[in-house]
Amino acid sequence: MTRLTVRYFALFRERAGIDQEQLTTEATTALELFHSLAHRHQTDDPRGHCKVAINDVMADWDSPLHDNDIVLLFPPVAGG
Amino acid sequence: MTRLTVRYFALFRERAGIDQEQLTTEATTALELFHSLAHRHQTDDPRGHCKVAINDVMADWDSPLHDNDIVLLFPPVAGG
Amino acid sequence: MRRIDIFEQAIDPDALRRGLFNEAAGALVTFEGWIRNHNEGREVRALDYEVYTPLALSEGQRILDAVANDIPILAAHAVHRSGSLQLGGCAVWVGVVSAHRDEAFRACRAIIDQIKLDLPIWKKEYYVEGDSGWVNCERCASHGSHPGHAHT
Amino acid sequence: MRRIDIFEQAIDPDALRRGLFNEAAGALVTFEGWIRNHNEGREVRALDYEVYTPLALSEGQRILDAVANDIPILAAHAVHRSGSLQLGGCAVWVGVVSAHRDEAFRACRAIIDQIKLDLPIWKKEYYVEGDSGWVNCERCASHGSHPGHAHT
Repeated sequence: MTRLTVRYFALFRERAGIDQEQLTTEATTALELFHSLAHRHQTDDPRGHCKVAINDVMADWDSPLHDNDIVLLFPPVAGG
Repeated sequence: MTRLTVRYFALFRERAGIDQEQLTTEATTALELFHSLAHRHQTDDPRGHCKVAINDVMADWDSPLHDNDIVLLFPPVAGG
Repeated sequence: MRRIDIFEQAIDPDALRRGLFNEAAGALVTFEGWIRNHNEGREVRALDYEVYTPLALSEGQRILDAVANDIPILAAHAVHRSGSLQLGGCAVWVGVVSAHRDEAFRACRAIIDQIKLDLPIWKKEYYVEGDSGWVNCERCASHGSHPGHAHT
Repeated sequence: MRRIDIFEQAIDPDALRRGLFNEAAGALVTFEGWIRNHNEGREVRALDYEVYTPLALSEGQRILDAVANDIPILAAHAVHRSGSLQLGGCAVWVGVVSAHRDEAFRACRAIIDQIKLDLPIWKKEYYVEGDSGWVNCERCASHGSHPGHAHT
């Protein structure tokens, strides 16, 4: 079990109804974590259009998770 | 014989020492005229790097000449 | 100079271009993204930009450094707005100076393309009809519709 | 708007960009050509531009119309200086607005490329060493040296 902080942005934040939460998870990768939080962000496969960052560094969906990580879940970006 | 006005620009004007001249020429094309004025502009083959305009319209070097034409001789351009 | 900023207030393009002056520069190319009155067939009246600034700055700097390593330029500056913008407002400004124009054109284009793909920035459009929606990124649009996209 | 001007006085890029504002526009790309302190290995201190204005305007308009027929843009404006410029001065400005950025980038580049090739404009450089010379066009430079080119 890993203890994390998860932060939701933009559409994900609106759907989750919260900015962030602390949780304990059995997920071992960012992708597993994302799937376990489908009730929050209401999104299936994030790969290709959603991004994840861990501790303010862009990460891959197969990145491992560690205690005290801050995981940022980004819906499709639209700058410019 | 054709009676023309010839105008010299930039480097050609400096070399010719005059802005323009009226002359009567046996040349039948712009290219023939250019070659006949080599003592003014001091340039051999103008094709590819020099331009010619007749009566304020860009022309080809093989354009025919007519009485009262105003022929503009342009050394290599360098705008921008 | 290779610099990216996130501005909460209006972008001043003239001040930004003057900040890029360099005696060795022969070319300045700038890109400005403006809020236009339509997007994907909807009439737009305003926008909100949400920016996660710490990563927008670090990703932006990475983009500028990568482009400057690839293309010989003298300086580049990119600025993106956060917060509310009205029609006609300047959402993003990119300026590049170089000795010759080819490099400035290529680098400016590469920077704005990467900014749009990589920076953690989200755009919520407010439509004339009264509803609103989060805008998908360009890469995602090429995937067609997906579950993460809905007008709300 | 598709417009070309020859200015005898300083170009004001900020006024020009504001003149291109359009509610349907999402992208503005501008190019500025600045007098840089070196050219082909020589240190430059100033420049004179000689322009044959009647043909510069008609050829410029032909270029703008051709580009706008080829690339869907909303407006384009090009301005070239005549007369004396100092280091850092703005010699030429081109601005293009379009709904999306690709068109503005491509059209702006095409316009400045054609301006440099086709407009009857000549540039005399004054060097730090005290001499001066007429600058060849880019197309001609690719022919190597020719009898019409000499530093005077």
